[in-house]
Amino acid sequence: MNYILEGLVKAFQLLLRGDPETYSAIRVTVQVSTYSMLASLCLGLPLGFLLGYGTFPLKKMVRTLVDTLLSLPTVLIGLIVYAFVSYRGPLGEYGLLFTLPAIAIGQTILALPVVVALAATAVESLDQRLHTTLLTLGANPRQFLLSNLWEARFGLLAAGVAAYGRVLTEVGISMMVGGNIKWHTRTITTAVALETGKGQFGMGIALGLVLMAIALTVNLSLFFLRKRTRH
Amino acid sequence: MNYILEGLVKAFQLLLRGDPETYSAIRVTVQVSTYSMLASLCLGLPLGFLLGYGTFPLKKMVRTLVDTLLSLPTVLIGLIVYAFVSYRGPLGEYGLLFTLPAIAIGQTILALPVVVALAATAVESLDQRLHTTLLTLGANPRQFLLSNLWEARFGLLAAGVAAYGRVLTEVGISMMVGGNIKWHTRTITTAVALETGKGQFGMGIALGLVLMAIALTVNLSLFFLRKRTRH
Amino acid sequence: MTESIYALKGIRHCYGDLVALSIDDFAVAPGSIIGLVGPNGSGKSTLLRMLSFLEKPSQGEILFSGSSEESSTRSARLHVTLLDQEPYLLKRSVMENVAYGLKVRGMRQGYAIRVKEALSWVGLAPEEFARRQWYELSGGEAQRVALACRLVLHPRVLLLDEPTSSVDATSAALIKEASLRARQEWGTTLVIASHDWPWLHEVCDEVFHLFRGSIIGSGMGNVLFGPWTIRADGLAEKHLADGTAILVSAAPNEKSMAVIDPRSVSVHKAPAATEGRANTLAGTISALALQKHSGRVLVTATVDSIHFHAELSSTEVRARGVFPGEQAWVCFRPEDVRWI
Amino acid sequence: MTESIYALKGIRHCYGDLVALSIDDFAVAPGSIIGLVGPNGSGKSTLLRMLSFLEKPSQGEILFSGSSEESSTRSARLHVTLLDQEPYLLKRSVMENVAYGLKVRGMRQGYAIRVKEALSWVGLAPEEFARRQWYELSGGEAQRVALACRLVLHPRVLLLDEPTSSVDATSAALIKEASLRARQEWGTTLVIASHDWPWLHEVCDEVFHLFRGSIIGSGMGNVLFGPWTIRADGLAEKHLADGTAILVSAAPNEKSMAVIDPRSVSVHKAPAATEGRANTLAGTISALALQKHSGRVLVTATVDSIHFHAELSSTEVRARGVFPGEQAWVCFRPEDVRWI
Amino acid sequence: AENQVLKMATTTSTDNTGLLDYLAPRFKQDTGVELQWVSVGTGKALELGRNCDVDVLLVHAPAAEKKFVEEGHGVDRRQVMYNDFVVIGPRTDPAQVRGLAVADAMKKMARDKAIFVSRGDDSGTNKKEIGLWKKAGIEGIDKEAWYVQTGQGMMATINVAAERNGYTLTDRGTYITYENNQKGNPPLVILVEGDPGLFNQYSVIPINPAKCPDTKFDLAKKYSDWMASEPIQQFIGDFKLLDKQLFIPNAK
Ligand SMILES: Nc1ncnc2c1ncn2[C@@H]1O[C@H](COP(=O)(O)OP(=O)(O)OP(=O)(O)O)[C@@H](O)[C@H]1O
Ligand SMILES: Nc1ncnc2c1ncn2[C@@H]1O[C@H](COP(=O)(O)OP(=O)(O)OP(=O)(O)O)[C@@H](O)[C@H]1O
Ligand SMILES: [Mg+2]
Ligand SMILES: [Mg+2]
Repeated sequence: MNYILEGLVKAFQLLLRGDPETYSAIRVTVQVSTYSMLASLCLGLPLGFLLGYGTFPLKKMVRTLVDTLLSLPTVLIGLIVYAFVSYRGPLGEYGLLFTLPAIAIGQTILALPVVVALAATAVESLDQRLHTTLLTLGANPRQFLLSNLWEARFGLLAAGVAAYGRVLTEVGISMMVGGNIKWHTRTITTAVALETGKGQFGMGIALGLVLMAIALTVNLSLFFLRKRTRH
Repeated sequence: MNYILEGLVKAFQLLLRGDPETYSAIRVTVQVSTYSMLASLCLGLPLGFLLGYGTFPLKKMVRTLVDTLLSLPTVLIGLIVYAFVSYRGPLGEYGLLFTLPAIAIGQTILALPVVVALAATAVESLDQRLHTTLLTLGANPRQFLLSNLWEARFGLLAAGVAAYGRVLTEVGISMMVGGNIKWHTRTITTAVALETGKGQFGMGIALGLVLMAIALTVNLSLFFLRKRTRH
Repeated sequence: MTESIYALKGIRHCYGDLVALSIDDFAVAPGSIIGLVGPNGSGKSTLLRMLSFLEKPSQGEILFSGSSEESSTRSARLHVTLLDQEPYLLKRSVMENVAYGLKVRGMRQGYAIRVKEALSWVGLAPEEFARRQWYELSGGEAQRVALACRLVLHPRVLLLDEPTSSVDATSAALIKEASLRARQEWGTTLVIASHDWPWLHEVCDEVFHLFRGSIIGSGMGNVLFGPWTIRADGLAEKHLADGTAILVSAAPNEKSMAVIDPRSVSVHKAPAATEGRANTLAGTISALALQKHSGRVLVTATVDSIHFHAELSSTEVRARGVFPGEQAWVCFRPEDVRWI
Repeated sequence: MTESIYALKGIRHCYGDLVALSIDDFAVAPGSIIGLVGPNGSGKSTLLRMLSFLEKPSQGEILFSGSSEESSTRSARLHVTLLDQEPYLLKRSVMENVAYGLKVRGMRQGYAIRVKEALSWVGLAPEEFARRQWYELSGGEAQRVALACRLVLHPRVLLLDEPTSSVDATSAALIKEASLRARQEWGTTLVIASHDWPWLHEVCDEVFHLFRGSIIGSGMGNVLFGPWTIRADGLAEKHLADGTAILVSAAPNEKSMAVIDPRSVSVHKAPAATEGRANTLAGTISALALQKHSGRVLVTATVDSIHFHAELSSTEVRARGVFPGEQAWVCFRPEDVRWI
Repeated sequence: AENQVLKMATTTSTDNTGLLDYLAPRFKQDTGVELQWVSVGTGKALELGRNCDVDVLLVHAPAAEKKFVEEGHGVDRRQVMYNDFVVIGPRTDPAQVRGLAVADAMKKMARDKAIFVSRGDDSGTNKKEIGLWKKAGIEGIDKEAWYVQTGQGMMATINVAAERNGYTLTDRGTYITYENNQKGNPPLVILVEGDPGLFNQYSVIPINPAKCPDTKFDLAKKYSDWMASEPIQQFIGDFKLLDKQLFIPNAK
C-alpha cells in the first residue's frame, strides 16, 4: 500500500520538478506514439471501412483473422520487427534498430488490427439508409468513404482511443527494438519496467501515473469531440 | 528472418510433440484469461450499458475517465495489485500472490475499461427508436438491458474480442503478481518474455505463435456469431 | 360518466426555446377513440410520447386512471403502448418481434397463436411472414408488423402515430377494423395521430386539432394563416394571389391564425344564394366524402390554393347540386372565425 | 418522339425465392411524371432502387438515356436521385444536409441561396430550420428536409418513394407544385411511388399499377382477389360475406387476380338501369373526387368491404344523382376483367 | 564533428546497480565517445552481439562467453572486474545453512526441501546456480515443488523468495539494492558468502569486425582498453552503493 502513496507523491515531484530523465521519456513516448497512431489511423480507417462496408469473398474469414491479430503479443511483434531491422535482417542496412522509427513501426503493427476491427464494427453499425442516401446524393467513392467515416465518428473515436491505450502502454516492442536506451529510446513504459526490475516499486508507480497523466491530457483534448448525450 | 522460420517450425514441434512446459503454459493462459474475461464481461457489459444509455451528471467526464483507463499500463496494474495482495499488503492473509486468481484480478482490471468503453460506444450507436420500442412494448429494466445488449451484439462481440486480445497478450501483470513460476503461473506471454531474455528468439517467436493459435481457436469458435454480411 | 383514463393539466413541453406542447386541460375518456390532426411539427408525436410515459413534460401533470404517473410509470407502461411514427423492428424474425411484448409479460409458451392472430389482423399472412427476418420486409409490411407487435398485447391504451402513413388502402381499412375491434373486445382506448383525415374521421369518435403545440378545437377545422391586413373598421383581410380578399373578424395580430368550423362554412353554386356581402369566394369543388359517423358529407373546395372544408347534409349537397369539378362559392361569416 | 430516358428489358429481381420484380418491357419518356401504385410489397421500392442504380436487377437490363448502365453507373448517379421511403438525414444540421449534394458536386461556395430556396419549396422557413440539427425535427419536417436535399440538385431524374407519407396537406400540395416546377424548369423526369391515389393522380401524367412485381396496367385499376369458384359454364364467382356473388370471366386458377379498369365500371342509382343481368352489386357511395387531368370524376363505392372505383364524366354523375352516402349499384361485365 | 556513439549490450546487474550511469559520463569525458547501452539478459546480450546489433558486450557468463569467442563472434575478451554471489534466505533460516560452505548449504536445502527460488532464466546468475547444484551432486529438481523457477530478473526473484519465505542465490549488488529498498530491514539476509565458488567474473568483449564489418571496432577496443586502464580500474573500485563496494577490478 505504501508504494501507491509513495508513487503518487513521486509522480508529482517528477512532473513539478521537471526531472530531466522523466521528461526525456515523456518526449520519446509522445513522439513515438504520435507517429504510430498517425500511421495506424491513416492505414486502418480505410481498411476498416472496406472490411465493414465492402462485400468480398472470404470477408468473414478476413474479419476473424483481424480479430485474431488483436491478440498479437507485443513481444512477438518486437521479435518480428527485430528480425527485420537487425543488422543481419533484410532491412539491416537502414540502421533502424534502437531508434524511434523502429518502435513506431512495431506499434503501428500493434495498433492496426485494433483500428481496423473497431472501425469495421463502427461502419457496420451505421444505418443502411446512410449508404443509400450518400449514393443517391451523388457522392463519389472518396466522398462516400469520408462521409461514412464522419457519420461513424463516435465509433471511430472509440477505436482510436482504444488503439492509443494499446500503443501507449506496450512494453515489449519498445524494449526489444528500442532497447530502452537512456535519453534516446527510453519510453515511460520501459522506464517503469526498469524501475520495477530494480525493485523501485514506488518509482514504477510514479512513472505509471505519469503515463496516465499523458493519456488523460490526450483524452481531455478529445473531450469536445465526444458525442453529445443521447443523439 | 531465420528466427521467424525457426519459430514457425518450433511452434509446430511444441504443439505436436506435446511439450509439457508449453502445455502447462497454455493451460495457465487459457484458465486465467477465461476467469478474467468472464469477470470483466459480467461487470463491464452492464456498466457499459449504463454509460452508453444512461443520463447522469458528469457522464462525459466519466467517459473521459474510462477512456483514460484504457491507457492503464499493465506494469502499473501489476504493481498496484501486488501492493494489495503481497504478504505485507491489506489482502496478504489470503495468500493470493503468485496464484492464478491474482493474475485474473489484475487482468480483469485491465479488460474492464476496454469492455466498458466499447460496450458504451456500441450501445450509444444503437438506433434511438430501439429504446422507445422496448419501453413501449413493456420491457422491465432487466429485460430492457438484456434486449439492448442483444441488439448491440455485434458491437459487444468486438468489445469482447478486443478485451480478450488485451488480456491474452499482457505480460506485466502475469509477471508481477503471477511471478512467472514454472509449472504454476507461467503463462505463454511470460514464457515468451523469458525466452527472449535468454536470447532464444526463435523459441520466443514459437511461443508467440502458439498464443496466436489459441486466439485463432477462440475467434473461430465465435465465427458463427459474426454478423451476417450487410444487415 | 366514468373517470378519465388520461387527464392532462397545465402541460408544457419545451425543446430549448421552442414550446412544442402547451395543453392546459385535456381528458380522454376510457374506451374512446381520439384522433389528433395538425400540420407537421404541431406536437402530435410529442403529445403521444407524453401519453406513453416515454418522456416527462417539462411542466404539468398527466394523471393516468386518476393517479399521477410518477408512482406508476412502470406499471402504466404495461397497459399503454405506442406505435412510433417511424416504427422500428428488433433485429429478429417477425415472429420474435411480435412475440417480444408477450414474452416480456411472462408468456413464454403458446404465444404463437396470438402472434398469428395479430399478424392476420394487419393483413399479413402468418405462414408467409412469421419467419421473415426484419430486413426482408417492404416499408408498409414493416409498419404493419410494428402495429401487430402492439395489437398482440391487447393493451388498455393504444397510441398510434400515423399508423397508415405507408400502408395500402386495403391495409388501412384493416387497421381501422383492428382499432375498432380492440375497443370492442378489450375496451382499448385509442389515440391516433394521422394526416389522413378521411381515414381518421372514419375511425375516431372525436378528432382534435393541434396547432403549434396547442389543442385548438375538435372536428375538422379550416385553418387560415396570416399575414392579415387590419382594416379601418377593425376587421382583418387576407389577400390571395388571384385578388380575392378573405374577410375575418378583428385579428389579435397580423400573424394570428383563424380557425373556422366546417359546419360554419357553406358551399353554393350561385353567388346570389349567399347571405349578404361578407365572404363569398369563388372556387372549385374537388371532392365529396361521406362521414360515416354523422352521415353528413364533407365537401372540399379549393379557393386559389386554399382548401376549404364544409360539412353539409347530403340533402343540401344534392339540393345545391354540388359536384366535384364544378365552380362554386364558398361562404362564411367573418364573425364565425375563432382566433388562436 | 424523343428517346426514352429509361428503357427496361426483361427485368427480374429476386430476394431468395421471392420474385420481387418482373418487368418485361417498360419505358419512361423524358420529362414525364410517372406514378407507381400497388399494395404493400408489390415492388415499388424495389423498382425505384433499380432505377436509381443502387441495386442491379438479378436479370435484365436497364438502359439510361439509351446507354446500358454498366458503363456509366457513377455518372448516371449524378443525374438521378432517389428519395428513400424512410428518409435518412446525415448527422449534421439541416443546412449541411441539404448542401451535401451540392458540395459533392464541387459547389463549395454560394450554396446557401440554393439551399434556402429548396427549403422554402418544401414549406420550411429557412431562417427557422436551416440551423436545426437532424434530431430537432418532427417526422414530417425530416421528410421534407430529405426532399429538399434532392430538389436542390436540380436533377434530371427524381425518384420519390412515398414523398407525402407523413407530411401535412399543405406540404403535400407544395410537394406537388415542386414536382411540377422541377419538370417545367429543369425538364426533370419524375417517378413517384405513393399510396395517396388522389394526390398521385393530380401530379402524374400516367400512373402504373404494380402487383406482385409486375406492371399490370396504367390508370386506376380495381383489383379483385380470389378465391374463385369455377362454375359449370366456365365463368368464375367470388362470394362476399353478405351473400353477394361477383361474376367474372373464366379464372386461370382459383387464386388469380382480376383487374377491372375504372372506365369499365359504372355506378347507378337504380338496378333497373343496369345492362342485362351480369354483375349488379349493391353498395354505398363513399366519395367523389375530381381528376384534374381528365376532368372526370372518380366515384368510390363500397360493396361489402370492397372498394370499387368507377370513372364517370361529371355529366353522368350529375345525371345519375350519385352522392356520397347513398345506396347505388355497381355494374361491370364479366368479360371486362383482365387476369394476371 | 560527428558525435561518436558506442553501442553496448550488457546484463541488467551492471545497469540496475547504477554502475554504468557512473561510468558513462567519465568515458565521454575521457574519449569524447557517447556510450549507449541496452541492458538485457546475458543470453540476449550475446544474441545481439551475434547479430552485429551492438559494438561491444559487458557480460558475466564465462562459459557462454568462451563459446561466443570460439565461434568467432567476439575478439579480445578481457576480464575487467568481478563481484560475488551470496545465498540469502529468511532470518529464521529454516534449513540451517548459515555459515556453511556453499556446496553443503545446497545439499542441506535440497534434503530439507526448503523453498529455493531460482531465476530459471539462463542468466549468468542462473548458470552459476545450476553449476552449484551440479557441484553439490543434486539433479532432477526441475519439477520439485520446493524449487521455484521465476524466469524473471534478480530483484523480482528476491521478491518471490521473500514472499515465499525461501532461499535464493543473488549477486551482491542486487542484494544491497534490495536491502536499501527495504529500508535496512530486509526479510531476507545473507546466509552464505565468501566462498571462492561464488565469484562472478565480468568481461568486455568487442564484436569481431570480421563477422560484423559495420561495427565500431576501434571504439569498442578503446572502451575495452579504457575499462582496463589503471585510473578506471581505480574508479570502478570506488563505486559504492550504500557505502558498500560492489565490484572488484581485476583487469590483467
Ligand atoms: N428533439 C427535438 N429537439 C428540438 N426540437 C424538436 C425535437 N423533437 C421535435 N422538435 C420540434 O418540436 C415540434 C413538435 O414536434 P412533433 O414531432 O411533436 O410534431 P408532429 O406534430 O408529430 O409533426 P409530424 O406531423 O411532422 O410528425 C416541431 O416543431 C419539431 O421541430
Ligand atoms: N431485403 C429483402 N429480402 C427479402 N425480401 C425483401 C427484401 N426487401 C423487400 N423484400 C420483399 O420484396 C417485395 C417487394 O418489396 P418492396 O419494398 O419493393 O415493396 P413496396 O412496393 O415498396 O411496398 P411498400 O408499399 O410496403 O413500400 C416484398 O414482398 C418484400 O417483402
Ligand atoms: Mg410526428
Ligand atoms: Mg416501398
